[in-house]
Amino acid sequence: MSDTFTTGDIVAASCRGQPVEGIYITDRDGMAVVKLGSGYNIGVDPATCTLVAKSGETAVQPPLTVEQDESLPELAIISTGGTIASKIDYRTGAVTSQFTADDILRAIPGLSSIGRYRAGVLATILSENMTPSIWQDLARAIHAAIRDGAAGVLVTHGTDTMAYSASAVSYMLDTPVPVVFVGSQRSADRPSSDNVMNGMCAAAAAGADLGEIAVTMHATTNDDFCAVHRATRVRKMHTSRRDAFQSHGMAPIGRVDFPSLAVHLTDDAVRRGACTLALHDRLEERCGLLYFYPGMAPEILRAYEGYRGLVIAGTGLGHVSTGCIRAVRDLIDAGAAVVMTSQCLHGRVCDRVYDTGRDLLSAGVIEGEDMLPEAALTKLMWVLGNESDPERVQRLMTADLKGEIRRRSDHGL
Amino acid sequence: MSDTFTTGDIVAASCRGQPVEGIYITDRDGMAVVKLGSGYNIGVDPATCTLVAKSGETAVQPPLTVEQDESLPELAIISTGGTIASKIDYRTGAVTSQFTADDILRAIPGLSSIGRYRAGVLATILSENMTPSIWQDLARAIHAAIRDGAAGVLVTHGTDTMAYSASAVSYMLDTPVPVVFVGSQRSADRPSSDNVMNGMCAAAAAGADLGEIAVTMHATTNDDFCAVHRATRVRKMHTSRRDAFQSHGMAPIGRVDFPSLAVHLTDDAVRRGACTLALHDRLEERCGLLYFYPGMAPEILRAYEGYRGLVIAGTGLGHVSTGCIRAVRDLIDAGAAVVMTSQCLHGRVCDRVYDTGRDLLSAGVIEGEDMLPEAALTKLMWVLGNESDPERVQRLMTADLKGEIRRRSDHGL
Amino acid sequence: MDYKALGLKAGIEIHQQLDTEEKLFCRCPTTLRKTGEHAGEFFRYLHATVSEMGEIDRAAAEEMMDRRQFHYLTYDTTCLVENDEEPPAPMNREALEIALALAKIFAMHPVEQVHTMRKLVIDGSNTSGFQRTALVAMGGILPNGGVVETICLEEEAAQRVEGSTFSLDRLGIPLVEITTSPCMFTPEDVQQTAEYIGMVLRSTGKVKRGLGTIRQDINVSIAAGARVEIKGVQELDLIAEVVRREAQRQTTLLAIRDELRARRASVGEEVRDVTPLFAGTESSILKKAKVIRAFVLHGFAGLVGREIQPGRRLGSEISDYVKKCGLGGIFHSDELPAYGVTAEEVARLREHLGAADEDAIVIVSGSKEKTACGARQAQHRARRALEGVPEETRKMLEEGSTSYMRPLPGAARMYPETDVFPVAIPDGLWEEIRAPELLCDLARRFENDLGLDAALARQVVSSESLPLFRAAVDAGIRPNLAARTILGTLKELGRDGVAVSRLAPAEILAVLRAVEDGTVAKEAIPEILSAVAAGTAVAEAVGAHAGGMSDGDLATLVQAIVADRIDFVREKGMRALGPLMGLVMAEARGKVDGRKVSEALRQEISRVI
Amino acid sequence: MDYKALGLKAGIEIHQQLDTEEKLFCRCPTTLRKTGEHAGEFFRYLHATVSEMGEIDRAAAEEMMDRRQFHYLTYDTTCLVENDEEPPAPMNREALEIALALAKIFAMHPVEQVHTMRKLVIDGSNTSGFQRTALVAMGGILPNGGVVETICLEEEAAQRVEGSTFSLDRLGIPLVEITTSPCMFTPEDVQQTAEYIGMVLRSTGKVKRGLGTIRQDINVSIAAGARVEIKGVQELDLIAEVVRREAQRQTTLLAIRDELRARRASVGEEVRDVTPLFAGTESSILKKAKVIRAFVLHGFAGLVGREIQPGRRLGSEISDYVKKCGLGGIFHSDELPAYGVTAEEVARLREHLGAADEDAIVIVSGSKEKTACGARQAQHRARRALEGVPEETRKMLEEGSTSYMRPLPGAARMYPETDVFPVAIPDGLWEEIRAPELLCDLARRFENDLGLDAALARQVVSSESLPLFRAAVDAGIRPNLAARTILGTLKELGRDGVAVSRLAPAEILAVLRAVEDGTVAKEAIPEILSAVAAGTAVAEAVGAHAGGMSDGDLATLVQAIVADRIDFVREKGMRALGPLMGLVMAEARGKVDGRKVSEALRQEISRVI
Repeated sequence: MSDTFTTGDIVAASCRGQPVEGIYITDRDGMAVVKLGSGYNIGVDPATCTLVAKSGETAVQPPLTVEQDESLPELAIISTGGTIASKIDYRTGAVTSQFTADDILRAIPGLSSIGRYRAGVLATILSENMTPSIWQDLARAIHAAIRDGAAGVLVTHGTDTMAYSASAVSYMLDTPVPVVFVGSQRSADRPSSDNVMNGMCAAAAAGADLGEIAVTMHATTNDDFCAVHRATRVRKMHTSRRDAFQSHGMAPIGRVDFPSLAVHLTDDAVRRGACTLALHDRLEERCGLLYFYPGMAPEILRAYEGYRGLVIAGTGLGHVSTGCIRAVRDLIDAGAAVVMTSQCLHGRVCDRVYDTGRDLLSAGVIEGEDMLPEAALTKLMWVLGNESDPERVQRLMTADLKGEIRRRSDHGL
Repeated sequence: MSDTFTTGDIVAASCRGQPVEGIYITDRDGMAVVKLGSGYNIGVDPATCTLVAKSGETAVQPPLTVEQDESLPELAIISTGGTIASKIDYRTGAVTSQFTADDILRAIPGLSSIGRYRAGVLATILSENMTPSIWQDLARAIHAAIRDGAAGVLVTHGTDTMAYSASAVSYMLDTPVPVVFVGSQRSADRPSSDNVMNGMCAAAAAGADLGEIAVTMHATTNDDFCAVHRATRVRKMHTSRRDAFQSHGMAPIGRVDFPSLAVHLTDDAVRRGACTLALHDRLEERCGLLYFYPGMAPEILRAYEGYRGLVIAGTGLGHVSTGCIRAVRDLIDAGAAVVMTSQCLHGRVCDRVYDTGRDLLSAGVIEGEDMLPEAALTKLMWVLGNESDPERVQRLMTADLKGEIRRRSDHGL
Repeated sequence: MDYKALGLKAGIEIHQQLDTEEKLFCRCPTTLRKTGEHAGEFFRYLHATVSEMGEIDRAAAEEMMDRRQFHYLTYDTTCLVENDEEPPAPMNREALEIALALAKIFAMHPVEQVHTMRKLVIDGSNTSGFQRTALVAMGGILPNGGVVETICLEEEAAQRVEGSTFSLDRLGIPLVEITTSPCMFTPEDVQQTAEYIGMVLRSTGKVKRGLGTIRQDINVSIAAGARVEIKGVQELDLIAEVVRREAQRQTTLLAIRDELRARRASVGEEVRDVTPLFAGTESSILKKAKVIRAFVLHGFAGLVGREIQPGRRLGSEISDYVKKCGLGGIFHSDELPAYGVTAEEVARLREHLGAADEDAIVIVSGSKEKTACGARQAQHRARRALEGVPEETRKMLEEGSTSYMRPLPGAARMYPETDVFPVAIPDGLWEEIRAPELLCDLARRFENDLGLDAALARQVVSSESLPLFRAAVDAGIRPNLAARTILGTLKELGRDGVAVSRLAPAEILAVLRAVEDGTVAKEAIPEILSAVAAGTAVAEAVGAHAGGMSDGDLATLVQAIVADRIDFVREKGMRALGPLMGLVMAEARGKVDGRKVSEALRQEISRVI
Repeated sequence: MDYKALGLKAGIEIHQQLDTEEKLFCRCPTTLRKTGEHAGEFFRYLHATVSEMGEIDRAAAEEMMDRRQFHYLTYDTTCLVENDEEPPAPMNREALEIALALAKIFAMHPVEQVHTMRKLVIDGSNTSGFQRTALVAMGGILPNGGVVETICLEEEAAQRVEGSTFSLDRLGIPLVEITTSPCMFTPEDVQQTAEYIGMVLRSTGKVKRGLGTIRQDINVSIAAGARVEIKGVQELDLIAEVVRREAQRQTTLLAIRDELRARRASVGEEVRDVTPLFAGTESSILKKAKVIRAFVLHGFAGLVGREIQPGRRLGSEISDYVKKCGLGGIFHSDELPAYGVTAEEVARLREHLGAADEDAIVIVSGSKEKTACGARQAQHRARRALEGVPEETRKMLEEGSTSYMRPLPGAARMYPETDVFPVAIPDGLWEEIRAPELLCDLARRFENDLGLDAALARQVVSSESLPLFRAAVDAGIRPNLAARTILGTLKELGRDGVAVSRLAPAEILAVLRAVEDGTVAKEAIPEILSAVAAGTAVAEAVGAHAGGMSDGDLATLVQAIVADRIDFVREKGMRALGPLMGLVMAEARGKVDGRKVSEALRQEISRVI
């Protein structure tokens, strides 16, 4: 931003000698961005800009409170920075994320027929900047909302790491009501955004007969229905498509049709009230996730010295090279819990079949069964946050706590 | 193995007081394994074992040369340790991998109707122990086989890292004939092994009108047809299923029906003779692949100090946390090429959309387009093995060399 | 009409598809496809986004009144960007350079840094709900002194297949939008300007040709009227007529307004459910309606039915508004009894609503929700009749009249396309851009340098085959032969059902070269080209018509024919040439040039007489 | 027959499915499913693996003669392990402990470390092509002095649905295999031993019940005969008969051998294509055959048709071998003319083949490949008739005869299952294992301690409802009431169409407890249980039959009935009790115990007379 002008100032400038006048937006990469009367932005030489008029008063958002229907169930919306609602200021072209219940209801009017809402902002970050400590805050905030009477909780979240966060919260929180993570793959400032459908379907799921942590996102490229995924079994499988989120090792636990908002849960879905509200919010942050590749130097593993836990995404049934096994053994001998998962993502780890696997087992590696590497990482953080005895750590890591492990591989690829 | 006995010796032993006699197999974990007359193995206390008779002469494999049909095309089989053929010695129960052309033809008799074969053993390792230098040897061996007249090359390979090896060879070798990687997900010593069908379909592909590096494996759980995948677009997506190999970002380039062995290639498949044989076998081994996760300590990136290249599997469109960007910048400033791919595996990296992405771009990160992280790693090794100018490295990494990048995302999830 | 007195002002926006290799923001080809070739289909809803006033833009809101699913057809030539499933690629440089070349022709100022914007469009024609557009250059001039305000680079919208189904092949094809100021004052001015700009566009050699590839939007107002934007005028010849009719329309609407004011007319507030009144109606439309509503337009009698443009009445304007609710239109009392509604029913309705003779009545029928919406819309438009001419976006109907499309967008609904980086246009690049030779100049040059006559030269330069013509001339083909073959022969063959589109430029050149080499006669061109179009190789087709008639063979043939009819020849002398010509040509057609035959015959006759 | 003189020796292998929570090498339930419930289907081929001799095992090779696709049905209760798509899980501890408990009963020696082996089975019944099996214990004894050689733990094979389609629900259910030495010398010995072992298995309370859950294989030989293994004898009652018939079969085959040798019989080498001879045949089988082949059995006439077991001839044995080629069987001259083959055709065939009267002829018909295979197989079996009894695996037919299945496996085709770690059986574990009380002992105890009569006690302990009975007794229900309800009432209700399988044990116990509490009469049990099976809650069903007839109500009813018929009562005195009983019970049935009614009636009659 320029020192001289503020966004909204009217400036005159020269564009290759052609005089122009417009609203000053910002300075970026050595150019001044000016919005012309036609609405177009252009970049001009900042040196040619002169002030015509200081920014006028910005039209103040009318405190138009959206009516909420008190007969509907109370749902909490906790925002972490994923934009389920945004506002465009056409005067300057700026897009801002919106977080209050009013803002969200204004952006997705359909929500008001599903529930009444209390909204809170926990964080306003890009989801790649999530950390274990924010996960803890999130678990606490959800816990508080349920304790205070929410019949369901919506967590709006950037899609990049939504699956990590949802699985982390799964371990920390026993919930009798639905806790539904939702985001959008196409930004909320576009008419085609998936935010409306995802938001409404997620709210419907949050009001449904569900009692676990879930992720609700588009199931197909159509605006036809959302899938409800178990938090510990879902993974983002496409950089940009609406239907990026996919369950692994099991079918989604439900679907929500759009626009009817009919919720269909499978027999696998944990039902409302099956669990008593409880918070176990300790996490061990000194845990890592390592993706093995052929030729990996054993030294890379040394970067995790001092860690209490390491999840390896090995090849195939759960392997690393013979050369790396020594380094793995060193980490274990130094007290770390090392859990093997597979970079195949689908299927079960089995280190009994091949030599390197057997060597890993004898080094003390814990087989991660059919856990997703990401769900294994957040689980390891949680287990090590609550338990230090290696045998009990092993037992917890190989037990099914929140659906992250299935004893039987009964689902297709 | 015991100091006292050799495999095949007849020993007497006591099993909880019950006298038993059988063939001594081995000592393992403090127990002597003995094979009884009924064929069952049991573990007994080695201290109770006494020799009855030394191992008799082992039945010598008759040098039964399998007839090859000289009118069929000559195919080369290069074995790297994946067992496409194995032999069981029922006397001792031992299973041994087989590598000669005779052995392979005896195990998969159907091959003899597809071609005549020359077989060579390049390595006998578990595929997780593959290294860039073995990839180089492999590229050279394939090159030599084609130069010497092979109409197609079969590479038998363990499935764990087959996709890495196939992509590495893709960059090193321009081939006018099919080079088909094949393996089996279920071991060759079982009647249900996928080795027979995979081997025959791969041989059919190696004799077909194809002119690129491919992976041929089961397409479904049925024994109905194999998919022919482009080497740079395939990934092992299940730890144990037959149909673990799946193309990403494009449909398979062909299929081979079983048992008819009819080969169907798509328009995408490069045809035989489209390319002149050439070998460019330099690789830079100091390259790594890093899987980002939320909360990752920037110090982990320091493990790659001194590396010439690093592929990051970032989140979503290609992100790491703001905290890690500094460490990425340091690597780049120290001369490393850093390429961004996505842990979503599907879809295209686009670092223009979000702030962390833009910061990565300004730090000098190269967008990996829609490359698989694994194919990007082997490509980076090859590019840095042949080029050091950063701008030319960037240009090569963002150009489509062997089908690893598609300019248009025209394929479903 | 005296347009000067009326205060007519008009400007145009010309949208021209560019013939680039790839689309503007993705790497798909710019190929149009047949819908039958579609590879997939998906559907979406679009949601109007909230503006800074907490309100949804009226134009956007109106599009959404009838909530619709939009269906899209995909092709093997489209990708995730068209599907709104992947961020856009960087702006296509080829398209940008074409826009800059145009800017150079109009002596414009290119912006220093091009910013791509999103313009909201929620009629379904853009999967994203917006159109990407970027201002490239400003401030140009036209030879007639008019002003080219801006050149923008935009992405083309998806083509509507039918209803709410769109085809994604067209979405994303680069468009240049050339906007003039309202610097034209007669209908003819507008048409000539459009013609000129069209010629300039074609001069780049990089624009798509054919129906729908260029579209003119026309802004028209008269002094006391209002700005009306008429969309989608595809036929150049109709432009002047459209302007004329709009001037007429605005004039009439103002006259109606004055009359209404004089009558102290007003729009009845109350909308009544009159369904029971039509219990036994014979009107097929009213019979199937769930609900029938009506309201009174006090003092409107006779004016609702007044013609304001050929085939258009104030009633049509009201109908247009009602259609936005998903209804078919209205009935109004100026047109009743008709359509099965009896005089008796009208009388009963008048009585029921307490309508006087000078009042008009509007009837809407359909579902409960849609009729409520429709009545509101009808009242809205009727009220505006009291004010004069509404500012509107309208679409052209056949013949040049127009119908209502949507309100004029208020302020431009634009905000930055953050997924596309701004593109700098450094001085170096701008200097490197060369303006192409204008086709009008080129025609003059062809006339002067190549000896084409003026009409043929104009025809050549405006033809899609201009590149082929130039290649032919470069290859040493005589310009007239090239022009006549390319413009004449091919067209005629096409008319006769020959698949001329299958002929590759190289094949046509090879045939022409064979003529110039003397291998075949130019008379053989149609037959050779027909054979080639049918799949025969050029060499073979040429071979079939060459060598069959060497000079010696021709001489022998001529001698034989003359000898056979020697008495006749001796009798008629040189006048025998005509009749004998026919006999010789029957044998020699396509094998030897007619002039050569005529010459050989002349010599033989001379020799024998 | 004098089995001692014949040198009969027999041993048995008993395969018993265990009723564990999960399967032996995966975590799926051991539930059998209806095929209609299958969730998916896939198909595979199996390939015989090369043995150390570079040859494929003869048994395996024969299975593959007719190359087949195997189809498998999957369920929501099966997983990737059954699909042969995931390595096996560790061995099921529950199953191992049941096997060890059995070992304890038979006083066996458990192995110190159990190794899981793969046994090749390529008939399609195992998706992997092998069966996992592990030797758990050795060297046990039977009360009759026989020897239990081994106990193995195996996985059950998939159930054949039809043809080459298998159902995966059964695959992987744990089986114990108990193998005796050939320590039995009469058919009755074998049957009694099987009965005893069956009782021991049921004593664990952890075995599956019902048809197919237990299968006996019987090894039989006579002195000059050969070991024959008869598979899949499921009915205990047939065991002795099977042994008898096999002894008869071997005896007859030896007699045929002697006769053949006496005749210097031999098998003709040459197989002739005799298709043309049957050009106009009326035989529907031969008519549709592409190829008909025949060969001569010199000196076999009359012997091919000799019966060797009820319904079985040497010709049947030859047919069995031929069926392995995918053919339906053979025709042989001992049975012709028949099946549409005329005497004339037979004569022509004899002449064509040069067969003498003492020779037999075998005919095979079908495709070219299959008839070639079939003729080879038929010759093979005929040659073995000259040697006596072939060692074979045979399968039982209805009634107890047998047919050929495959050769006896040579050496056991076993090699280690490397995906399953060996399991140690430390002394501590072995000591902790307790042998269950044998059912025969339990029956005696029920007789002595609970006062059940001997037959009922035996019936109780052999019933699947034994756990329910024990729970009832533990809950204080009178043993006789419990036993009669559980074994009698429920069975009768089931026979009457009541859905007794829907009754939960807890519900039955609750009803019995209500009887013991005096809340309802035991006569009400059938009606209450019927109501509960139909969906009524137990409390409600009990309520409907309880309280309706308190002692007071009963007294009132009895008084009223007696008062109404006071003359009759006074006339008959106590003999009126019988007739009146019927009247009272018509009102009180199911509401009050009959004895109570009788007592109340007796008192009332006493009172009034």
